[in-house]
Amino acid sequence: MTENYLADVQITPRAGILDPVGETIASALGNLGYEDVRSVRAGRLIRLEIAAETAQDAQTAVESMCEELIANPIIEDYLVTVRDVEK
Amino acid sequence: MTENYLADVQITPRAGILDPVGETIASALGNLGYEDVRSVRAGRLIRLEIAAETAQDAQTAVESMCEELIANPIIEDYLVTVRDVEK
Amino acid sequence: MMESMTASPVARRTGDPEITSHLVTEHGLTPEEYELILEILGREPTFTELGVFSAMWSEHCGYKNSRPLLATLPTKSDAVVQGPGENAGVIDVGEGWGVAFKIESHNHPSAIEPYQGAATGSGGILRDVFTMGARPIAIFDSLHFGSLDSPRSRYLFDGVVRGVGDYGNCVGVPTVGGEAIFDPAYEKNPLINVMCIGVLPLEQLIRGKAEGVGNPVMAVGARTGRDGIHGATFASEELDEEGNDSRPQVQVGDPFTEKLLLEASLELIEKDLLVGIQDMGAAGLTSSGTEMAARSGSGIDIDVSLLPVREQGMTPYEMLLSESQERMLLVAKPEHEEAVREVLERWDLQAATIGNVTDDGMFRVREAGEVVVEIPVIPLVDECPTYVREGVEAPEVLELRTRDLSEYRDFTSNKELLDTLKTLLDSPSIASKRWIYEQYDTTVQTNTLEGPGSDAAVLQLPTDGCALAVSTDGNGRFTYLNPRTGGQVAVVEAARNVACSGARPIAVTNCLNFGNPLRPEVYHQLSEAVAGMGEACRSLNTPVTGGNVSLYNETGGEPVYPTPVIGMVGLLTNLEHRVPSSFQHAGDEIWVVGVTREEIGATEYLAAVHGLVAGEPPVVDLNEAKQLVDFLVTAAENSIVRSAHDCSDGGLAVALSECAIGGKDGPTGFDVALDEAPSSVVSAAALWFGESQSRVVLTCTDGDGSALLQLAEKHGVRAARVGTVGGAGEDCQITGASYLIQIAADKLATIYESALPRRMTEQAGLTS
Amino acid sequence: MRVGIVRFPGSNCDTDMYRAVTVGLREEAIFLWHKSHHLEEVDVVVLPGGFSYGDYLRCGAIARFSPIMREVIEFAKAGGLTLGICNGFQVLCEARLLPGGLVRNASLRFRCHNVGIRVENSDTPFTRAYEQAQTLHIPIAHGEGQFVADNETLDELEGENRVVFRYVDDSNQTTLEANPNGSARNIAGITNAGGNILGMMPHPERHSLKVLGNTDGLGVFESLLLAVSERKLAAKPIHEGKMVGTQ
Ligand SMILES: Nc1ncnc2c1ncn2[C@@H]1O[C@H](COP(=O)(O)OP(=O)(O)O)[C@@H](O)[C@H]1O
Ligand SMILES: [Mg+2]
Repeated sequence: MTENYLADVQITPRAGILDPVGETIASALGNLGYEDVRSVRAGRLIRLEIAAETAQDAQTAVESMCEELIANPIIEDYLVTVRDVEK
Repeated sequence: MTENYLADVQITPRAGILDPVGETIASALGNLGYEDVRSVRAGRLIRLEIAAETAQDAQTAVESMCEELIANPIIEDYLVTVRDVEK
Repeated sequence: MMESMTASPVARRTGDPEITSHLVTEHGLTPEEYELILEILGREPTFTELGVFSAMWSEHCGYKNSRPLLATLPTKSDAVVQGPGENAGVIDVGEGWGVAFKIESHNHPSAIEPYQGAATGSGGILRDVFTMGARPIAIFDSLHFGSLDSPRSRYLFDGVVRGVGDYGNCVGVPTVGGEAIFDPAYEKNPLINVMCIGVLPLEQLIRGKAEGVGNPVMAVGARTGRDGIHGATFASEELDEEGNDSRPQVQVGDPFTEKLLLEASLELIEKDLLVGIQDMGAAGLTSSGTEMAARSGSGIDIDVSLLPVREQGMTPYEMLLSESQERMLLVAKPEHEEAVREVLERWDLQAATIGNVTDDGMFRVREAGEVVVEIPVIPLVDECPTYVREGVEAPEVLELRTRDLSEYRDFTSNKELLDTLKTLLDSPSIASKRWIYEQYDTTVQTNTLEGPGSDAAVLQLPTDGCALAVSTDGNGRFTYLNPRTGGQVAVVEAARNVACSGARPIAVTNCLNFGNPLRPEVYHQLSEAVAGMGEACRSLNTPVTGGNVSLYNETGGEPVYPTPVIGMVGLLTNLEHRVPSSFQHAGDEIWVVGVTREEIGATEYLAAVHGLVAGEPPVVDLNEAKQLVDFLVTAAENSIVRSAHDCSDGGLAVALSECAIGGKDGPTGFDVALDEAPSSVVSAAALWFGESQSRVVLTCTDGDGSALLQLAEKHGVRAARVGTVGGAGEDCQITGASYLIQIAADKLATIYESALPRRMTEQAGLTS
Repeated sequence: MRVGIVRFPGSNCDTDMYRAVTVGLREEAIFLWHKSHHLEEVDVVVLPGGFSYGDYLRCGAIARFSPIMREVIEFAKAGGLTLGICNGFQVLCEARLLPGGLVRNASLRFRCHNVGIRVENSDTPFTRAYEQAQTLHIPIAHGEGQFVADNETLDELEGENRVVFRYVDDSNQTTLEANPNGSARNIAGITNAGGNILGMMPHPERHSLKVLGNTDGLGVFESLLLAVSERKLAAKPIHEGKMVGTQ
């Protein structure tokens, strides 16, 4: 029996890779008066709904998708978190 | 006394809004043989480090940044989660 | 001929609201219009039918208030193959080739979501062109925004530029020109007009027709969602103060799918597999289905449950009125249905046969077999009630136009004059638009002979040695102060720009951006401007092949300046005769052609320097305008001119500066005496910064001046030598009306080039 | 010479490339459909510019899995001459045929204008028609052309002479102002270790026609022609034997 899971993939620029989007947001926030912002990193969020037998299976499947397609390890880090679809 | 917090802003296309990026990823995953993927939504992730007195203050500040600058509420939903900076 | 045109009874669909007078009003229909609907149907409409009428009889689709005015425009010439009424106009450019072109507005969507609004506007106009069988080769964007001092305006402007850019860049069509005007009048209601040009072998020309009983009707491309429902009605209403109450679901552009649609459509047309094809644009399936049927006098019978959808539980009302982007309606020959599917599949596109063509003249829509709409096509499409209204000039405009301007006609010192020139070069409406167009792919397709930055863009055609020259122009301030003049100027300025490049102007498309036509003063602007446009088009023999009307451009009762925008297309029959805008060689003679008159009314000078919008705009002598165009084209053909630049915003001083700034080897000096220029006696301000029409700054090789003068006289235009081109990096010197200025060309260039970047540095693409 | 131009869904510089080869150079070019598995005996494979799959997800990421990429990768790994321009460069990086990656321009804006690029290595099959250190003026048109790689990789690229083009200013200097996208060390184009695969962001095919008034880009194709003729001479008997078998 498979169930549906929601997997969030958080993709962020690898340390050492420039993040112009994050930097621009940081400076724009500064200009708007948000002076307590220490740093900003900008990344992508890919949310998948996936059928799998267990949460662990879903996790494994999505990690393999990341390796293959969703993330580019040369420039990006990624983190997969899986949860049940709320009914 | 202020402390540093990490705030993650998850930004996703609003329900009903076309998401061509998500759809294209879904079909690419299908072509790669990942047939259990039901749907994909593509969004953005903004991670801020912010100084605030309490987690609640950090939350409020980041939400106001979202309204003002970070998210585009006409086509995007956003969710802010705040946690302590791990030392 | 057709026996029964009355609609059969249609049962009320469960879940649909009852038709009340309130609901009718909400659909933007007057009680009289509703009476007419009852008459056409011979019964009460269903909820879905009410939606269909509302969309088709909106200003956007039905041209209620503009149709009688548009009917006065000239639409024919030897070159016109397809005039107004199709997805785009088409002209013949020789050797069996045609050029399809059209302009369209996306003002209201862009005011709410600038990036997506502009992107989807580009998508729509591209589809209008490739559904004629033409491959799009260029995009132009005419933009009007509020002052860049306002953060909101900067946000909208930035978003629109990125939206236009990203869409065209991704589809692979270069954006090679346009205009960008900034004035507080557009603060809350910016104007975003996009023009597309395509080329086609004329034998491949296809129209939006639903012909041949039994032929399958296919929906192709993106699936239908709930986005943009009632977009057509929305485009025909004023924005509320917040710009959001009646906000429809924002439509998101998908340029990738558009590119696939473009390639697949052209392949289908090339293989002759289609009977008709049309974009599902404003009012979506409703307008495409009914208009295709109307053009061929047929009927159409579709079942919406066969339509691929993106969301669950959509009603027929929603499916018929959705404005989801990147969709098209095709009518195929039955024997080709399979072949059509194969082509679409090759391009990874969805296609669904949703019905077929009939001969009973009805627009019949079913939901799983059950009829939910049955409306006779012809009255729905062609008999939208039209209104001819009374126009009256607003008294405050009359007051402004007749304002005494004498205190602005002189300067106190050389320094004040130089500062005035600097202010004008720094004014965003005049300053370099590089900041915009470097975000656009201007060279893809390798047809761009002259990209943005010159008077007209010049594009290579597939015909032997021919090129197309194109310019978009309009002047809202002129039109505000004198709508008839404004209508004329849009046309003659565009023609001048095209002719400066050496090309002969052939035909125009136009976009009419006005306020609420129910106001007599707005109707006055509209009718006068259209009249002026028509006169100028007739005089230049550049008929109107199509266009777009965008009314209700106002917020909180404040209309924008009435802004007719012209997209002019011209033909250059020999690439060798192309003329650049800027100075080419040190030592060349500088000439001014055309008469400078005592005209400072409505100028950028008054607006940018004195914050004043007043006075009579410069008068257009249509005969003079025509003679100038003929002269410019002949001069180019005879290779007499080295450069030609239109004199418009900012007058002679700005035109000369622009020629210098764009100098072939970098900013170039020059030495000019304005007193030499042909003029009736004029004040210093009129001489330096007045915007008298039909003037051009030319250069020719030292010694060719007499030939130039002879040619000018032959064409009845006045010309005089005013000075000499200097070297790169040298000083620019101008004298006139007892003033003198001297400034390094590089300095002028820095002011001109930094005006937009300086104001826009803060804005970056954060939200996409 | 027979050049195969791959057509991905969303490629939009494919016909420009075709014109550069057939009109600019007067050699043969054919299109290779992304769903095909045949390279049709071409001498050079070109991955053209454009927005394959809309550049959705990441530029080049999805195209890299197109059916024909299996053959392209095989061809390239076996030493076949492979050229990726703009989006094609991005695909080559995603396919790991070239090191590093291309990310959003530092300005966060799409840029289209002529740039100066200096030929850093004129001893490649793509640049031998140029002089060493010659400056070319050709257009860029991209939103994600910032070349990034870790320092080791960058050192290696430089050490092995694999940086083929760099952005330079009017005085031929690799200045910050000359760099239109923030690329590491002003890099505009690189090759693989074998020297048979080139990726570059600027568009030589857009400056290969006389009518456009600038043919600085044509040298890339002239170089390829030289390289192909040379290879054909060297490998003639074997190559001909192969041709007979597959026709
Ligand atoms: N929004 C725009 N998009 C692309 N090009 C533009 C835009 N605005 C202006 N340009 C280009 O900048 C140049 C100057 O524009 P403009 O001042 O409107 O010309 P003119 O005064 O000759 O009508 C033209 O080549 C025009 O095409
Ligand atoms: Mg101008």
